[in-house]
Amino acid sequence: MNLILDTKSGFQPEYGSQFNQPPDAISMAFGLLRFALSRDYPEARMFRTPERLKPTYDAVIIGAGGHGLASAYYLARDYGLTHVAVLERNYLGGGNTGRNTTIIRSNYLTPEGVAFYDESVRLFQDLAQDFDLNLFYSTRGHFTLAHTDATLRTMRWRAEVNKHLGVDSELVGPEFITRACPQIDLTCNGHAPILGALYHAPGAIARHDAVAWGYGRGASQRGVEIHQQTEVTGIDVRGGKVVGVKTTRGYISTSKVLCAVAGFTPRVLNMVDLRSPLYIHPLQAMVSEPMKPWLDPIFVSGSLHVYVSQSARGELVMGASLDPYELHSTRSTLDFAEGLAAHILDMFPFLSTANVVRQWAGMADMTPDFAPIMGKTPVEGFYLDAGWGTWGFKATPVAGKTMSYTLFNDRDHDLIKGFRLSRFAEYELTGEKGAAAVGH
Amino acid sequence: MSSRLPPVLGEWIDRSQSLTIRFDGQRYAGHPGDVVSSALWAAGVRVLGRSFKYHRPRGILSLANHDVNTLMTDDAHINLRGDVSPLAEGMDLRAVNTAGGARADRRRLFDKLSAFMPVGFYYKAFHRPKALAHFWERFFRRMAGLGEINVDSPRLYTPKRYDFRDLLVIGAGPSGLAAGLCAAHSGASVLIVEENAQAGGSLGYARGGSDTNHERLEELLAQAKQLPHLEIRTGTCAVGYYADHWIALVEAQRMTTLRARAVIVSTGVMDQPAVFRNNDAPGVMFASAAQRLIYRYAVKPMHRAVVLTANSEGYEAALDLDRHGIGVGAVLDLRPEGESTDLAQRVTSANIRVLKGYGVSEAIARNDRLTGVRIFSVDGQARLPIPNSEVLSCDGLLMSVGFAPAAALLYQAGARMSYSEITHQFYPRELPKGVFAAGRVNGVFDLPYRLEDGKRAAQEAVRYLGFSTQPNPIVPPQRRWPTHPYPIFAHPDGKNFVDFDEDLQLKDFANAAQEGFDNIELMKRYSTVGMGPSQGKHSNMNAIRILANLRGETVDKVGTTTSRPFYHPVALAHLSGRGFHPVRRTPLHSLHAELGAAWMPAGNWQRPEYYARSDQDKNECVRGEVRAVRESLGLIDVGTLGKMDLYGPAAGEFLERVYAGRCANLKVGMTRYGVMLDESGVIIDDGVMARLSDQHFYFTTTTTGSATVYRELTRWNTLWRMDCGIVNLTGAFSAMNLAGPKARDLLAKLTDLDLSHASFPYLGVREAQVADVPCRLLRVGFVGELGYEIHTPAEHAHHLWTALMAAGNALGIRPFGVEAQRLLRLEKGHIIIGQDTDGLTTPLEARMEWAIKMDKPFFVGQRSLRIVAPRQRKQVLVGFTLDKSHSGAVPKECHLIIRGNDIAGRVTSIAFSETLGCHIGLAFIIPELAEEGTAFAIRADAGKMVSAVVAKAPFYDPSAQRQRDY
Amino acid sequence: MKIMLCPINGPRPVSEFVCAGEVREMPHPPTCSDAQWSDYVFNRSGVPGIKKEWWYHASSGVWFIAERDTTADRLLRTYLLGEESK
Amino acid sequence: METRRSALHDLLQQHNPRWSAMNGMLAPVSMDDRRPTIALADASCMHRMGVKGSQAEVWLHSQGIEMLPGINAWVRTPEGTLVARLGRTEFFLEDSPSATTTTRLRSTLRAASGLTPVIRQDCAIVLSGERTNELLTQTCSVNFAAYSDADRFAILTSMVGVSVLVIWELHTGQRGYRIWCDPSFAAFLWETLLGIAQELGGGAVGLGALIPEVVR
Repeated sequence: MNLILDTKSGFQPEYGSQFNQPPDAISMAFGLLRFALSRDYPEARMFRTPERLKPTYDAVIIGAGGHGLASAYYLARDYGLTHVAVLERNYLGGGNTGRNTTIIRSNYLTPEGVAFYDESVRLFQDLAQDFDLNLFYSTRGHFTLAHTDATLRTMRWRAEVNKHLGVDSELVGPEFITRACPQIDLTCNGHAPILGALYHAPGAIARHDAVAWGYGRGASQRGVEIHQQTEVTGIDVRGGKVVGVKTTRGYISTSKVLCAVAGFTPRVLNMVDLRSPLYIHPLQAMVSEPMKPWLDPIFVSGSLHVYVSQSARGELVMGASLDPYELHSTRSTLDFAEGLAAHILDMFPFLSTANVVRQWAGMADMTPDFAPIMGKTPVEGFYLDAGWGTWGFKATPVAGKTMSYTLFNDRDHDLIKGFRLSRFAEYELTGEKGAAAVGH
Repeated sequence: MSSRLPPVLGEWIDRSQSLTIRFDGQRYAGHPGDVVSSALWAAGVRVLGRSFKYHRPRGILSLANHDVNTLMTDDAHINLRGDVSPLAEGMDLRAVNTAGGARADRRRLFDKLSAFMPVGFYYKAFHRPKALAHFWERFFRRMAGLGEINVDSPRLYTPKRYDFRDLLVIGAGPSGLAAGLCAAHSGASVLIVEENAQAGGSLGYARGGSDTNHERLEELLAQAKQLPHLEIRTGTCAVGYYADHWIALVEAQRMTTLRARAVIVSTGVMDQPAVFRNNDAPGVMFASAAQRLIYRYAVKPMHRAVVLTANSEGYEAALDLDRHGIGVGAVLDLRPEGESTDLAQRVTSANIRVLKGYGVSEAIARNDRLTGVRIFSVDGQARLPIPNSEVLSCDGLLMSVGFAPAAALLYQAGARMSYSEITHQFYPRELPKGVFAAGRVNGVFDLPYRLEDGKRAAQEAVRYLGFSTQPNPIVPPQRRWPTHPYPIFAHPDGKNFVDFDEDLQLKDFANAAQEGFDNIELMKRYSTVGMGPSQGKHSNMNAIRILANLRGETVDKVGTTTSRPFYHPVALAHLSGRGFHPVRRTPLHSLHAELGAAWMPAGNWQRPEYYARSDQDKNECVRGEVRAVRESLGLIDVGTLGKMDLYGPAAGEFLERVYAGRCANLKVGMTRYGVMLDESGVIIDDGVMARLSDQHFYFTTTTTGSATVYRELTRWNTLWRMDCGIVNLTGAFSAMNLAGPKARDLLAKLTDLDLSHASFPYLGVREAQVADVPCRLLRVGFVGELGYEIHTPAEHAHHLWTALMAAGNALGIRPFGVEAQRLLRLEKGHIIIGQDTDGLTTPLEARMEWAIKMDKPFFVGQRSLRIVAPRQRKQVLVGFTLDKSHSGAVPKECHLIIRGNDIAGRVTSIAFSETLGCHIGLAFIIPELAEEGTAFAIRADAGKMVSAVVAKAPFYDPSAQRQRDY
Repeated sequence: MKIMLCPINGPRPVSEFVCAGEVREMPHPPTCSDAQWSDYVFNRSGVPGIKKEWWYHASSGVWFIAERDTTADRLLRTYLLGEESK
Repeated sequence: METRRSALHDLLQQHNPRWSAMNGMLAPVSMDDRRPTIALADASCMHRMGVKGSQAEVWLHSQGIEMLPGINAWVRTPEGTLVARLGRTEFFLEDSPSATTTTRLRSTLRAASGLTPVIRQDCAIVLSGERTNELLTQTCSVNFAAYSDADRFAILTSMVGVSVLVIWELHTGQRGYRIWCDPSFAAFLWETLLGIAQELGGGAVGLGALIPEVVR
């Protein structure tokens, strides 16, 4: 059998011209034309795969998920710090970056949260252009449904804080909801009538994988090394300072380490003898077969433990609340699918024959106050980007921005001061918990 | 012209009846027992659907739900699978995702544009200029998706059930049946599930031109009937394996969740396609699909066939065709050495031309139908296309070039699978406890061996289950490997499909790898291979081979993607079943209904918000209820409150630890308010504790807190082992609050208890008969009037309420609901946990220092309060009023307090008090503004600023005279 | 569904239970430092491994201790508090 | 004048049963004579009580309850009172229509160290008929079919999301189940079970149809 494709060329790191193209109108047409015209496939490798680790780097980022790659990207782009290695135990974007339900919003409850996520939403706007990669960023509008007057009060609270900080967010009544989605059963099958909702017009979805690839490509282009299948086995700390990282592919000396590994954070913290309030629970999701688009907005219901949106492929992407106990694996459970299905049908009874094709899970690193833990730590040179629970994807750009700043300047970025690790010992928790029944 | 064959031995169709359906508007006939695809194929329809991306015509490929070429929709189903959906009278089906039907789809021109749409093309464009991005987004959204929803289709409730067996056998093919029979003999209860309408698997359709397999199947089924412990459930698919042998079985009408003690997976294998140009042309199908058409549905798959094969199965299929009068132009055997078994002889003696070492370089189609195949000699270095190579004319091509195990459930169960470079197939290398594999999924192919392997698995299973002690048998290894290592032939003109769901061609994989997506998981995500509705059943194996080839690595090294539920898609209605939503009712529910209660949810309870009156709107009703309480008499059902008995010598000491206030010194016959904290010092609950005797306390919790408080208290006591016992009486006790100046007058009519202030003072508690039923009376003043909270066993509540209302009639008694109570308590400045506090509120911020006794040795939350006590409060809870003359926008709960440009707090409660003639409320506010008399601004709806003044709570009867010394 | 073993009521689907998290030793409030106390209140040993957890069988009100491998979700044993040795 | 009222009283009205006063409660003793494939009856009218704690067993002995069941099991006293042990140290007693044990015990029970009275207000449902197991497999994850008729287990589990206590015994030759639940969940449990039972050809019956004793 010698009828095998010749793909040698595919393995040389060569960079296509499209990277330095100006963002002009013809480029779209060209973008497709070049595929038809050129005999050989014109695309270059998105990220290089360096043969071996260098003995030393200016900074090491643990975790090639969205946050790690975004941090690497901004370190290189904004601070010119390119002698950086991103270490990934498995493959790029294979963790929660590729498992989440891609919801993007900024209608949080606390001023810290709102300011932070609002910056993220702002950054998302230009990402596709920065990357020259279509992220399928799609502004759909986001409804958080209120089935009780208590929830309604919380929704008003969020709306008022949001508006005060200039975030487009308002409390709306049932009729508004029906206009946005005539198909919804406002009584939720009689047992959880919808009294109103918090409406967040900028609420959006995007192609999660592409976000990681875009950051990865951007970082890689600028010289950052992404090492996949490279697991960190230890962190070398001397005199309270980071001096190196032990990996399955050898030792690296470095004075700065950024930990962006979501569900694996406690294991890494253990390597530097840090304790944290993080606890790991699985978060499950499932997806339907593609169907013709009908569901424009994103819906979240805390009482029904449901969130649902329709992807660009036409699939319904559905999720619920966290699993009820600690587990460090991504197994699926049937009771999750059963419960979620019942609640989806309470909202959309006509979906009875809609098929679920696949369910999956991620490991969510939760905090007691439902806010992340970011910034410097008691270990000099060890920077933490964790506590992303169920809301990490939407923070990808701003986490990259603020963590790159924090790592480069060895100073917590203003936007993340409220998320410092020490806030728990200081009894200075942020109050997101009040808002997040289902925190997506 | 119908391609229905004369009656075939063992056919599934019932020729005595005929059914009519419509497909894309055309009428067609079929029989009960047909699936949609078989009926349409019999009627000569060759284009059953259009492909997802390029809208290419598609016909039958697997006829086994291993592809979605035949995806259809009607008003009841969004994505119905023609290959496995039983024909039903009156079906009105349309091919999904077409403009004008499968045959005439106007979007078929997309096929011509395919050069512009390589793998991941949508990432490469349509995002610039930014202005146009939204247009393209909407365009793609329109193009996306398959079937259409019908908003009018009803919610389906299905009778989901649990089931239990010693042993579950998945798949009723030869090995599964052999396994089930063998295991059932041991006395174990055995269930065999089969996703097809009838048992037998390949025994039924892979006959190699003879009837012996069919006869063997009949035997096995006959034996099965004899075994009481053995059940065979057809039309039932095991779609997911979950922890502890918990398996989801999906039938037409319901899902069964089965708990087995052991599982045998005998799910067989799935035919895998050869990859060559136009391998998706209607008429190109798996050999097994053609055999299913013949033996299940008596349908002629084609009129003249060519067989492309690399195994005995292909030769058998050729003989099956030949036997039913279908001309076989040639058998193309990819193996240079050809077939070694006597099948070769049988095929040649049937005058079928056999070409060893030959393959198909491209399929040729005209008018969406296969007309011939271009063949070539696969050995040598030749690159396609090979000039003037031979074309064999045919209207059907059978592919039998190899198999992939249907191992999804094994993967989900945690089996370790390895790829064998000998068999060129993944096989279970290591199985989890209680899980066994048998037959072709286990890499065993020759029929006698498969039957043996079934028995072997059964014996291992019953041994594991403890029904037998015989040592596990050894099955002699067989020597036949029907799977071709690389049935993939690059053609420069492409259109050689690997994933039929997603329209992925061979070059797409090379391109994805070239872009760096050369890890199987990355390739899956970038190319979307295996992510279509058939979840890679026909595409993953080839995708892995291609990637291994590109990387120059072994298939084993490349590995597989994770297999997740579901094996076949499951309808939401099957998953949800009946969807139980437990709700609670107080024993007074029907009485409230009769009184016109407007209901509001409180946790899983329903409570009267107020009692509607035909002549009044809500506000009037509420005001009326308030007035009744203030001026004469009101009665409210507070039975949803948590209620606990606490007995024992250590009861008082126990409460000291769980409440922040003092408890142990509470006098018998008295009550006291208590607040409960969590370990971080945050308020989690409050209630009233009453001491009924030295060793007996009775206390209440919030409605929503009852279950969690009881749970947490019992946990504490499990830990502390104090000499006391807690009983949760929340449902067992009813409670109603009789409040108002005339409360005592009414009560006096119904009880002999001395109600005089002297003998039953404010905050007292008494046990007495009221209206002839035993009651606990708590003289509390939550609503600020003379009041008695009367608690009685649930079964007496109906009688008691009725008696109170009857006796109260003359005194102007009126039932009042939650809304009135909220106002009444607000006038008294009482907080509601969860409304006037949030997830981080300490009693210090709530200004409840009076309710916590820091000098106690210990209470839950105390140590944390010590830490935060010295600190400056961020916010404190204060009362406030609006000017009596205030008109216009009225702030609502959770509107913000604004100072300058900053948030300085928020309103937690607000209402208009008729009694006081102004709006009153509670708010969290920064300490700088907390001083009594300080004016501050609230931002109401539409940004209207409203000024308010910090005022002292309680607003009404501050000295509590009305409730105290009445 | 996952099976949890109640020492009193036997094996039941995990949905009948409530998990109240890891068993943690409370430091002595009067003598411990603020840091020790806040560590007890907020911090968790989030690292996977075999953990002792509080579990509650809701239908019967039984509290018990489960030793569970939080990586494989494998149950090692369950017992009533104080009956570990039995 | 009956001061007790079943949590199912209003739901039973629609079956217009023949009410008859039992233990101060109106009980639906008969409805119609048909014997459905699954029969549900309200048995809340019986007197019941509970006691728990380390001394509960001793106390019951002292009150003349000789033979006590093992953990999560039950017995019937000679006078017909059902005695179930819930877990190790909690006891649930329910009188048969004729017995008066619980009335007597309630009057003498005083809380003490290790002795905690438990006020029981459960709703009691009796379930019988040849298709009963089909109803149970749709509503409860416990495999009741795996137990023999002779087993005297008392099972605390969840049925359609409601916490219940379940036992079974032979009623007129056929296995009948008794289900107790918190009265606030009674209406939901009854309506759900009855709804499914009706799909399976079952329905509500008078208590007398399942426990003839009550009509004697």
